Amino acid sequence: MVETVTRKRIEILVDTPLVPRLIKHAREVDISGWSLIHVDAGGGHDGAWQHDDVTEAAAKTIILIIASEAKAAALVDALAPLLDSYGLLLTVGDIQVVRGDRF
Amino acid sequence: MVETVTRKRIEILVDTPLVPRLIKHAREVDISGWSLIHVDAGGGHDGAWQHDDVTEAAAKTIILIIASEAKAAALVDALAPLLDSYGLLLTVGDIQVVRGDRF
Amino acid sequence: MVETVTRKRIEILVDTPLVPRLIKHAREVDISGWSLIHVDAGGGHDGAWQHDDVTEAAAKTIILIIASEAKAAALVDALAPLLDSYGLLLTVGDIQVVRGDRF
Amino acid sequence: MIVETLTSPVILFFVLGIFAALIKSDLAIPEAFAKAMSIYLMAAIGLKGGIEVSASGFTPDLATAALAGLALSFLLPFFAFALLTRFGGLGQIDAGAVAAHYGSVSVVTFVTAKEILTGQGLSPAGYMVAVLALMETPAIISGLLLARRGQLNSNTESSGNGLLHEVFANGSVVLLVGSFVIGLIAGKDGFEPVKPLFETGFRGVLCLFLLDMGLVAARRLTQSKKLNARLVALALIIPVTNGALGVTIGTLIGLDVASAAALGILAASASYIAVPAAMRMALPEADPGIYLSMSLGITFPFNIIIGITLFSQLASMIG
Amino acid sequence: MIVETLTSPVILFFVLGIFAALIKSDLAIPEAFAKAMSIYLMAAIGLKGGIEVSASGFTPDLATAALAGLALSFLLPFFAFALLTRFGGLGQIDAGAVAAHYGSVSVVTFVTAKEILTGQGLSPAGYMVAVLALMETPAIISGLLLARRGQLNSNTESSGNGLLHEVFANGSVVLLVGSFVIGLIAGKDGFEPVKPLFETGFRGVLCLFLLDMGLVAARRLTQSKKLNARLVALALIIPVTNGALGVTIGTLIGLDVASAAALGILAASASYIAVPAAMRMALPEADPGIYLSMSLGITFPFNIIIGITLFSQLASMIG
Amino acid sequence: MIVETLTSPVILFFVLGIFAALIKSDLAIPEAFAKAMSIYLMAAIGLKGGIEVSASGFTPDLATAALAGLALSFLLPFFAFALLTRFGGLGQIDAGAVAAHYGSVSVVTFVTAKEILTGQGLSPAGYMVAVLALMETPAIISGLLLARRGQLNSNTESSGNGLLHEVFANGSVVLLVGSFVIGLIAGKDGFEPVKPLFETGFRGVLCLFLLDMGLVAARRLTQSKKLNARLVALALIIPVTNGALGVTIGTLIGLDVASAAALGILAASASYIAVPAAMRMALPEADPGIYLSMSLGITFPFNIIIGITLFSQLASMIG
Ligand SMILES: Nc1ncnc2c1ncn2[C@@H]1O[C@H](COP(=O)(O)O)[C@@H](O)[C@H]1O
Ligand SMILES: Nc1ncnc2c1ncn2[C@@H]1O[C@H](COP(=O)(O)O)[C@@H](O)[C@H]1O
Ligand SMILES: Nc1ncnc2c1ncn2[C@@H]1O[C@H](COP(=O)(O)O)[C@@H](O)[C@H]1O
Ligand code: NA
Ligand code: NA
Ligand code: NA
Repeated sequence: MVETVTRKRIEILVDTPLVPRLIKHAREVDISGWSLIHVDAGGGHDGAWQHDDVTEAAAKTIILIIASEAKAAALVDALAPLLDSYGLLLTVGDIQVVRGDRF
Repeated sequence: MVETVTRKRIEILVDTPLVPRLIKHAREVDISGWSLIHVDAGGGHDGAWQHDDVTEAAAKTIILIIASEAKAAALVDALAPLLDSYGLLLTVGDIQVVRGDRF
Repeated sequence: MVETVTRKRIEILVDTPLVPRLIKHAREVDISGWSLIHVDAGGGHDGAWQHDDVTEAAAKTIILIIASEAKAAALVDALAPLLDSYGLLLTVGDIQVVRGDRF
Repeated sequence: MIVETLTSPVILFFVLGIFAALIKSDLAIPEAFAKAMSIYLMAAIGLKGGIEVSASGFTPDLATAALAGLALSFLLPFFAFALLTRFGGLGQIDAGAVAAHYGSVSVVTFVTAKEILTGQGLSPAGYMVAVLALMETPAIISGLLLARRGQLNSNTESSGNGLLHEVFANGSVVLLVGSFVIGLIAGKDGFEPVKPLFETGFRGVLCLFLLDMGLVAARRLTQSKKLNARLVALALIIPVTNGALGVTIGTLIGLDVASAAALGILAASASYIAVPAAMRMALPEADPGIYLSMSLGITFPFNIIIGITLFSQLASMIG
Repeated sequence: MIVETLTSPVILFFVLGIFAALIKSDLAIPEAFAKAMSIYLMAAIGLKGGIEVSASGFTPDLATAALAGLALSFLLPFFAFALLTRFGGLGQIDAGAVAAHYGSVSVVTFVTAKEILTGQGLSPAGYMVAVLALMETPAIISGLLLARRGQLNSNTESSGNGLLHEVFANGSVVLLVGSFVIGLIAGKDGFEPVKPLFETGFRGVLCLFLLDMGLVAARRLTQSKKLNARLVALALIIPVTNGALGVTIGTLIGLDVASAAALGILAASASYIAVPAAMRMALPEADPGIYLSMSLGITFPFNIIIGITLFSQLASMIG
Repeated sequence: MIVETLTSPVILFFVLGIFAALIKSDLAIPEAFAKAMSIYLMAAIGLKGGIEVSASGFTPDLATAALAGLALSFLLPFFAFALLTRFGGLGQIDAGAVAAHYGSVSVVTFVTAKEILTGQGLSPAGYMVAVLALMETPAIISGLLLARRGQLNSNTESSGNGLLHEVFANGSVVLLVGSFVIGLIAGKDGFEPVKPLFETGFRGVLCLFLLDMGLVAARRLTQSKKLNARLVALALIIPVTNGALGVTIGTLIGLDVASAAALGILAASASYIAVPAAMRMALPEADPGIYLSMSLGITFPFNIIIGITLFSQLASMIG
């Protein structure tokens, strides 16, 4: 079987207008890439929302980032002060990747 | 590094018209929030489907829920009788979250 | 609690035009189903991209596959020679599923 | 006449869609655009119907046609159910779900029929839009009665209010009825400023929408794994019988030829928006692969390409 | 006059949207289609404004109206801020964010007002589109000054260039100003070939867009958990006061009745596109639930259904 | 003449899109809407071409132009390949992929050219739409031959049927050819009812579509990391040479000035829909960053802003 290494899979749910700012933070801790997953709707303590709002300020997006444990930790630390004011939902899981040197 | 706690990441793939019903079940086991991920197409035992169907009865959505182990178990138990008739695809994984008291 | 079994959760980020080809590989190793998750945008070594490109050659999609460990390994092996030329991002994680005999 | 129909751009685009799906072309109409067109078509057809009724007033004809439509929608499923269980070999629940589709109606089939009939100088009365709206939902109730017969105490989640709400608050019903009422209130003068969009563009949009419907219908047919020869046959027999019944009743209650043809087409058509959504919620055990493949994959193309011409000729013959 | 307004299809579709959301219908306009319509409306309104100014030339009236608009947008937030902190009980940051919305403007409110006024023979001057564009952004600066007052040295990430860029490169500002300039360059003759799309279809598109806005506004209101009685009251009081002020100033600086009414409506309207996006970036600590519910959930429907008529009558009275 | 072109709203919207992308505005046309517009434009151009040919009949001119188009599409990649490998420094596979793009055509460049030429009284023959459709695919075969030269036995997955199918069942090819055939069948009379949508709205839609194309082209250019000075130069040199060749051949085979100009523009234009999709499948090792940045990021804007005028003047001069 092909060789795999363990990396972190980070998901950050965030208001769409704030995405560029978080990407900037990711770049600063030397994370190499990211992908944005389309979220249609959701609900939580603050009520429900749908992506079909006319104002984009209400839409949310998931930023998916694969990174090494060290970079993931650095990113979580960098985002820690923003968690509350940005209302981020941040999860970190373990996954196996092929060609792990890329992350 | 910021403190994290382990939580469950639940993904439920379900026909879009049934989403409100599953959310109701989640609320009943006191789950605090959910997000809907857009699925474009898929295939399985019953053939393939695309989201671009005119009838929404054929579209599917992923419900993403972060919850404590106890709530996740309660949700899985609540959904168990529906798994077959609703044709649910239900997966549960482990992730780390910051501000874990929210889930 | 309902009985669950461990399976693999495979995510493959790939250029949309190549999706049918990867599905064919998945079918060849006897994988029973797949779902396509909508990705809006992303960035990496090769620069950034958005789904709103007029040419579909530039859009990317995540193929989500739940499979047994054996089938997952077979799929990873089958895709190994394509990883570079197709520019795949392939991750494999562990999850619990109900009705595990389906995968 | 069938040649005339078959060389109209509206139908040709539908055929192009079927063709593209069959040769497995990657041609695809974006989902949001298809939905936008269906919203546009429903708003336009509702508005026009309302305006025509605001001009003609509530006539006895309207009342008779409405009653006939309601009765057809409510009763046709019983007949379809019998065929589906006995000849089609479906279980009670699947048969009930399919039956509901055939009692209800397809807005696009109606719209296409209206265009083709009007092109032949046979313009159905404006109130037929109201009949269309009325026929959408009674069949859902019959279908559920049939599916749940003898299980009245089953504590399904969807019993009662939830479903009623789902049926009457269904997006397409609200939009169609709402636009009809707006047309009634605004009248011919109020309509004038918005007419360019809703009238001028109508047939062109219908072309593009039918292109998508052709793609969707043919893809559903080829991707489906749930159809057998008997179900295919029923997906042709039921609309033909329902349609003939609709035309006959329309003629008997004294509708003009065009409106009787329209009633026949409504009876023959099968829902693929409101009813599938309601069935998925009310009867989750029913297999959507069966009812969608039959209504969307077979009956819809049959009606567009053959049914419309068939029932309008029948109406001309007996009218 | 209010009856006339309330029976126009444009407003009726808005009411239908509100109704559908209140009965919890699943009617939904696809997001991409709604965004497409808003792009179309902004391009059309920009083009038309530019063409009218290219015909009339840059008049002193234009300059006065532009100055008045700029001043209103910049100053109105100070007045709103006082009300929001004292009567509404909001903190400095939330109050600053909300205040910015009320200083800025809503393009759709303006477009609807233009349609309704024109329908009553009261056509606002073409340059009011330029005023609309000018009023979008100054309020953002005032709102930020208010929110950050006394914290000048706070090293927020968004201070400085980033925000200025966000404000002036905001999609809706670029599209509106860009289309206005294209209209100016192309003039009446250059516009002729593209006129069918941008003029003929305009009101119909506005109908469908307001249908969506009704859905969105009512859903936001019912799903919101952030409003209390005082904030609801302010979401009605602020537009009425701002609007009255706008009409008065418009009349004092010598604008014709229709343009004074339009200035009032601009002052009364609250942004729900450019400003929320800017606030989410510049003041992430401010709660979007508050500003969106107030501007989109209350002020927007109030202006569409009542405000437009109110301010046009006020302008007629004092004009 | 270039001034006339540059003040047409169609081009101005394209420039606005480029401008918005360069100042990093967040202006964005929803993907579904952009795709919808491209479907609309292809259906409309196909229909109109078919109707014109149904009126003029299959003339010898049509046959000559078709042959010339086929030959150009098949042969132009060989010339481009030589430049790309020798001067551009690309490897065999990348050069073959890029070359295929330059042999094939861009529908939007053609449509824009048709609008601009028609605006100058230079209306290309209806059959040029058929030539457009014919030129889409031969270049794909040449490009693959070039990329795989000397590797005939390579057991790539895409060899054979799969690719042929991909090429001929490509959505844009099916839609263009299908609409052309529908136009042929329906003729002028059959087109009448759908004309309002497909003719009246055409230029307005083209404006909004080019706005999006401007955004997309400029973003691709600024986000690309694959271009160097030589490739940029080739993305200008190849279209100029191809275009000049196309005009010359068009004139030599006796086409009227407008049609010769159109043939030149087709030769100069580079595909950014059908070919990239085919290349991504047939030559996954080729870098899409190179071929998309060249065809979409440089050649497309060059042709829209300068090329169209250039080749129409050349055609007028030598015609
Ligand atoms: N570390 C990462 N995490 C998530 N997505 C990534 C990552 N790296 C690359 N991607 C995605 O893969 C695409 C191609 O990456 P690259 O080949 O590095 O340009 C990017 O545009 C992203 O969408
Ligand atoms: N437990 C959860 N699982 C998944 N998504 C969540 C969860 N909680 C919140 N969300 C998402 O985060 C958004 C904001 O949450 P809240 O701040 O609780 O209102 C919600 O609208 C959901 O989209
Ligand atoms: N193994 C799988 N991995 C990911 N998605 C799946 C899998 N199996 C089924 N699905 C999804 O679930 C839907 C229904 O599956 P089925 O009931 O097998 O037809 C499919 O169309 C896919 O979207
Ligand atoms: Na029926
Ligand atoms: Na204001
Ligand atoms: Na070419």
